[in-house]
Amino acid sequence: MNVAIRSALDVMLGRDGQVVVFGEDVGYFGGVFRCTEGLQSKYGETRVFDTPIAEGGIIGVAVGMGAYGLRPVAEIQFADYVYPGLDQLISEAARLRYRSGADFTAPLTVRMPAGGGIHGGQTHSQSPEALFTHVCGLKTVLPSTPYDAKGLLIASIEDDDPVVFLEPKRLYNGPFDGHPERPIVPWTDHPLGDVPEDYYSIPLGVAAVRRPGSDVTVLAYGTMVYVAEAAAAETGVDAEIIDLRTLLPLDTDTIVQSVEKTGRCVIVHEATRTSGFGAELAATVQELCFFHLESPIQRVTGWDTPYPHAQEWDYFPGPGRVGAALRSVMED
Amino acid sequence: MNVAIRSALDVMLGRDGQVVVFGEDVGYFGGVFRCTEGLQSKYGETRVFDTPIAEGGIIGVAVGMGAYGLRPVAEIQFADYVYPGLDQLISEAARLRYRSGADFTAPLTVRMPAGGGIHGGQTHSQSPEALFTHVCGLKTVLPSTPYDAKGLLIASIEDDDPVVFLEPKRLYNGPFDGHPERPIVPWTDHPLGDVPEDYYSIPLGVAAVRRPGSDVTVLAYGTMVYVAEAAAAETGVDAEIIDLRTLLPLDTDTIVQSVEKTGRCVIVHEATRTSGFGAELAATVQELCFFHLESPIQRVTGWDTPYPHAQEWDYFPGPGRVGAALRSVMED
Amino acid sequence: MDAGNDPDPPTHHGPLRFQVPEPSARPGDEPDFSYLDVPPAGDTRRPEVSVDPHQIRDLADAMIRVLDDDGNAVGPWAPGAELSADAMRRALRAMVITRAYDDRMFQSQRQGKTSFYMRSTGEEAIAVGHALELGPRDMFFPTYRQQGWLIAREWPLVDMMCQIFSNERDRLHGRQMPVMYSAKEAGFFTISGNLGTQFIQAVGWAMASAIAGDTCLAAGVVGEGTTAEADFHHALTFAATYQAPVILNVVNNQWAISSFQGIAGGASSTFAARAIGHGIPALRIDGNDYLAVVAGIRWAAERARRNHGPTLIEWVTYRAAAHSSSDDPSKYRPQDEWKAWPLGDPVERLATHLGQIGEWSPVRQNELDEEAKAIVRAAAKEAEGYGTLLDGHVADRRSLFEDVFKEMPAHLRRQRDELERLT
Amino acid sequence: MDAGNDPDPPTHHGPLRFQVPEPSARPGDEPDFSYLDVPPAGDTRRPEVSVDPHQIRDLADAMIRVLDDDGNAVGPWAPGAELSADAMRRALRAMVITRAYDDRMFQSQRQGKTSFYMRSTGEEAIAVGHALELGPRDMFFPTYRQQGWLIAREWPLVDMMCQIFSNERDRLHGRQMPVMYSAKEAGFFTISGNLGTQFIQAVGWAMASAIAGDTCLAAGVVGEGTTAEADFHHALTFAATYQAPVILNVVNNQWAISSFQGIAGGASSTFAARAIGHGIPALRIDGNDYLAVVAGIRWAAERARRNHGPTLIEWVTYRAAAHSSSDDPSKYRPQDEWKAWPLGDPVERLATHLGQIGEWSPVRQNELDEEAKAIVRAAAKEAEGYGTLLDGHVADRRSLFEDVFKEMPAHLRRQRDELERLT
Ligand SMILES: Cc1ncc(C[n+]2csc(CCOP(=O)(O)OP(=O)(O)O)c2C)c(N)n1
Ligand SMILES: Cc1ncc(C[n+]2csc(CCOP(=O)(O)OP(=O)(O)O)c2C)c(N)n1
Ligand SMILES: [Mg+2]
Ligand SMILES: [Mg+2]
Repeated sequence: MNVAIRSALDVMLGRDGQVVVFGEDVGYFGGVFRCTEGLQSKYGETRVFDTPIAEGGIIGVAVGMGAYGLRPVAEIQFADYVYPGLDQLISEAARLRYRSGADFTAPLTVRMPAGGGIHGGQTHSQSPEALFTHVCGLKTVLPSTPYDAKGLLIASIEDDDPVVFLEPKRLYNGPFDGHPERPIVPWTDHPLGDVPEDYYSIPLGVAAVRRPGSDVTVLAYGTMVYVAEAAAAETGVDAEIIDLRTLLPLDTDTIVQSVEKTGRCVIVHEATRTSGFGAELAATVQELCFFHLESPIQRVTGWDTPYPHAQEWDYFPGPGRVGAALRSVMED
Repeated sequence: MNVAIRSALDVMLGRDGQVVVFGEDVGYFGGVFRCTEGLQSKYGETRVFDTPIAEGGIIGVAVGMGAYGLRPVAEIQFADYVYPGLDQLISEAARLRYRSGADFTAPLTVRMPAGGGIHGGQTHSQSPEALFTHVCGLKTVLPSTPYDAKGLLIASIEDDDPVVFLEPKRLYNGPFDGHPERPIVPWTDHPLGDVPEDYYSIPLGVAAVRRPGSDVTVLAYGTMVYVAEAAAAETGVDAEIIDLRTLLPLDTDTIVQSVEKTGRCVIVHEATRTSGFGAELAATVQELCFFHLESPIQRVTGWDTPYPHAQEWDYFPGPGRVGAALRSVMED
Repeated sequence: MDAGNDPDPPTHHGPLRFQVPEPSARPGDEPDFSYLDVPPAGDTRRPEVSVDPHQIRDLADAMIRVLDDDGNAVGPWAPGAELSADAMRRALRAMVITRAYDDRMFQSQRQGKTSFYMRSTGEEAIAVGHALELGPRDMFFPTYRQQGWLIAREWPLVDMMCQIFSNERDRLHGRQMPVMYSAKEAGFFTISGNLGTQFIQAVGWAMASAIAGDTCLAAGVVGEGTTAEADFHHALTFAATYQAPVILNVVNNQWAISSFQGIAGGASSTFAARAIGHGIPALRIDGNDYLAVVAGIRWAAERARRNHGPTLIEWVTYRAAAHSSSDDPSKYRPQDEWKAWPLGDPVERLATHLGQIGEWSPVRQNELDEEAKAIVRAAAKEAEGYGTLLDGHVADRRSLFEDVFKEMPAHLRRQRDELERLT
Repeated sequence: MDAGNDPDPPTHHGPLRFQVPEPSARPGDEPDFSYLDVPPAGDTRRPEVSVDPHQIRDLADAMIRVLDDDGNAVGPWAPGAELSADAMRRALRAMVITRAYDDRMFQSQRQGKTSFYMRSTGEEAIAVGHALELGPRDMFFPTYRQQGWLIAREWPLVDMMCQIFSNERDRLHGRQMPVMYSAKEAGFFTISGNLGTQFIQAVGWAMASAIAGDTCLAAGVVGEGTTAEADFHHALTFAATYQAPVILNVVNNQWAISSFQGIAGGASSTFAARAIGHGIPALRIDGNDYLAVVAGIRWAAERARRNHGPTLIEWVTYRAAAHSSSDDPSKYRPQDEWKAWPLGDPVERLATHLGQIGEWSPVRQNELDEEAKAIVRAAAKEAEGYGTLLDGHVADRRSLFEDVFKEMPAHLRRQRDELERLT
């Protein structure tokens, strides 16, 4: 998926002279996950450059650049390190248009690798997406395939509002069969790894049905889409798997249509459970589909603990846990 | 309520030599809401002092002090200004015990006024409680009466883990009949304003039933408890109103017991709706009480916009909106 | 475990002591500004704008002053003929109107016509100087105490007041608190309620201008209390690394609500000195001396435009009024401290200078004062005609949902409709 | 709107230029350290510990060095008899074991026995010096590159390795990444993966010590890259305001992953100079010169204990190894840059000095090297016996739910039980 990300940045740097790309180690070196490799030598260090290690500063200058008229694409090295930059995101980027009566806007994209699966321990594995979705004025995107990653990143950069773009780092270097403990294989030759070189975009706010089914609706995003696929295959439950792709704005139409059909719903995410985005999903689904629901909506999520290092697979919600939920929701 | 807060601080400064109180303008001046008035002259500036304007620094030194063995009580002048301090709360205070195998702990209390109702506009009105509840390792408390405020604050200071203590600023200077547009009257002579001078504590994690009822369960906290009371009185719906008091850990027993009885649930908070704490409450209630529910759980919340200045009462979820929800949930 | 380290730290040092800085005077005390070293006007050298910052570290502890006690412009920083009498009168007029505006709006707050107000009394020269010295395409990233910029740029007073009154003509639709203006056309960035955030944004804007090969610079402002915030540090770091064309202003008005400047670290060094640590040139300037204000801005702007990078300026001034309409300074500082302030009043000092060079008189000053009041009175009358908080003629509540995003997403449309349905 | 301001900024200045600092050499280039001014050993004056920080601003640009090229201790900072040959041999031994430990653990990572490792090669003197010079009740707030402290304090190597291998004896139950130690009994604060957070915590700890009237001080460490983070600024601000008894260390090892120190602002000023802006004394010290390390720490510790407040020290050193086991420095810097590093290797330089004073010999050094390897080998063998990531003998998964809070709340008990029920 990092190749797709790089291609999106490449395309946008080429198409739009206002696009600038920066962050810690993204310039000469090309990023710790190689998402910006080769871009500085292609576009020069006026367009692609290293920054000091200060996430608040990175997002702060991005807001200023956006106000000037550029389209900044900032990288936060790991989503776990976004917190020093939250004030600029929450208090500034998200509110600039509103508080200035559209005098000033913040058309920035803040990219960050999220999620576990690389033995990164508690500070290289977090999934803070729920925090962003609580902030009005931010859009939140989290792709699950290289094709989507490129198309959604291009749409995010073109969007005139601030977008938080989370990249499931477990998918950077290879596809994922839902079993995190299995070794990583490269994207090469994998059908989903095939990404067109040219410009294309995927609209924000539209979910994708990854697997049609009639028993139960599974709402997932990022790595969890693959876990859900594995769980459906392994349990034989005919799950309809919806990859949300954009968390905010949320594609409630697709969700409601599916739940009205299946009458059951399982929500899966890696983030801690309490007040995770699954809470919003569950609340919304029961609001909109209450009279179609045949059993309680279940959430399968990371535990309410920091992400451990050694027991990573006990934390990561794998096909076992999701499968158990599918079965249980069918029994209820 | 500010008098009750002050009394709690006074009691704890007197009882425990390890307690220190600090923040912007809290020393000589006694805090912009007067919560620390007179404490510096009573306990000296080694125990009660002003800090530089740096919320990250304030929480950062509190973590260090806690690790040393003090019991710091830090004030953030408005909850809207906590974001620069989030990294120290989320990445540090909340994880210190865990990541060090209990070698080091962070027994700090971070107090902050929250909520609207004082014409403070978007930067003096926010209710960010949901963010804290998503962070494992933090406790989140939000009282609704002076008596509770004192007892819960004492319990928070005595707690050996970090506690975020949100104070509904609309209640600082007077009781509230649920109608925010009515003028503020002082707590004097109001029965709830009567707070014992001495030490007492109220355990964290225990909700209070403010009004028993049989039609519908209302989950609320802070100012919204009064709004719910007004709505119940004005609509005649026999609502059981639960004041959560502590959001994390959450008193699910009290909630489940009530919803199993009423079969209906309305959740009320001032914070923006999407991914607000109401989402977690709705998700939990439908998980635990699904087969008792007769209608969808409804959320009445702040809109998903910044808190406006002039149209404050169009934003604040007042008795009108809550009453409408009570009626509608009874009709479903 | 300690493997034979020295035992406990030698106790002959005795216990440590917790030290909290204290202001020189509290309510009831005589005002005492002896902590402030005020050099004679004209005493501080003026380096070339291309100077190596390491060569002018001493300027961080000096104070650039041009106007002497008699109102003469002296020394190397005196702008000379480059600042015409007309330009000075224009500045004076802007300052006087700003003061009249502040007084009137403060009164309006007391009358309940608005919820909140913040005056800039005593600090007008700094904002006015920036407004008149920077170019029309430069961008100013202000705090809530730079209304002087808008007035100097002749932004309509009625517009400003409609925001103060949150009425139907409020350009920001009642969303913002009073005083939190936004005026892109006037080069005035939207004010944030969160302290300091604009400082690093100013640097980002300036970086963008350099990236675009443009010629515009940015100027950011923070109060001395706000220098403790992270974004102050971010601004200095990024400005130094990329040599951004930005002027970083610290308005040291001695107070941050109830905290004196020592709480922000002003007791152990000047705020100008913060720049030294980043290799940024630091100027420390008498902020109540309009000619010094102009000279400092010109120096820093010229340096930035010539690609020599950022400058940090500490403006030494005094917050004469309360912090805001919610504040009562008599609770924490001597009532009459402002009268003892050694750098005087910027309005009086500029008027005296103009008088000294034969371009002004007490009579004209009196006329100007009256005219300013009349202008403000007329504007207020018009603005109040569009409504105030008192009569509830506030902006349409539907606007609540606009501008959250460029296009309103479905969930906001639903929420807007829900609000519509409520009576 | 602009009310007659000067028109567009004078275009004779030409367009602005965006400036990004560049390192002196990239892969393929000759290493080039000409940017580093290395004064002769003994050249820098040693002020009294009670000195007014304003009087020693020049030290921020100097470099305190004690050992000359021949290994003689010269100049005013030479510790003299206060640093015995035994003490130096103990330091040397700790450094040599640290290096052997790093090499072995790095190999273990390559063998898949652990997921991750970070070496401190070339910087050992700084952590070891702190461990041996500070008191047993002082608290050290380290980064991930100060394992030398634990080794100097004789914290059990097997314990450290059990954490590296995340096995059942890991004191942190597999929760933390390898290298993120916590050892309260050894005065070693729990390492954070988030850069810089410990710096302001060190200040808070020191403030607490002063509040309590205790005698202990704190020492915090950040890398030069991390000085850009907010908590660096917070630390300086709070330390200056309350004159906290803290040593603020910046380890300038020239690199932050792939970014050279200029990206953190090191091209326009030294990192020591950051202190000047806060009125904190700044020392800049040759971090590969053990005697200078000791001298600097003693000076700062003495100053703090005497209630004269904080000191910031920039340690000039070089990160000889890769940033971490995930990093490949040949992608961004000359392969052999370490060999050209003008301040040499701290181990060799201390050994040479000891030799020079007749307290050491190449033979003894050889023996020490072998002994260190043997000690590390034996410890590794024992630790591996308790399991490694390879064999999956990791800490009990139930421990996942412990220590989130002091007492496990109901929702965590439920989640623990759910995990239990999964096979
Ligand atoms: C992040 C943040 N923290 C706290 C506040 C509350 N606050 C508003 S103004 C102020 C004092 C600012 O002092 P200073 O920077 O000196 O500016 P001045 O008011 O003197 O112009 C404080 C603490 C805020 N608005 N934002
Ligand atoms: C807040 C935060 N941002 C980014 C990172 C990723 N990161 C880890 S180490 C590092 C470089 C640090 O460089 P420096 O401070 O010079 O220390 P050194 O590694 O050289 O010892 C970075 C960017 C992090 N751990 N935390
Ligand atoms: Mg101030
Ligand atoms: Mg480094």
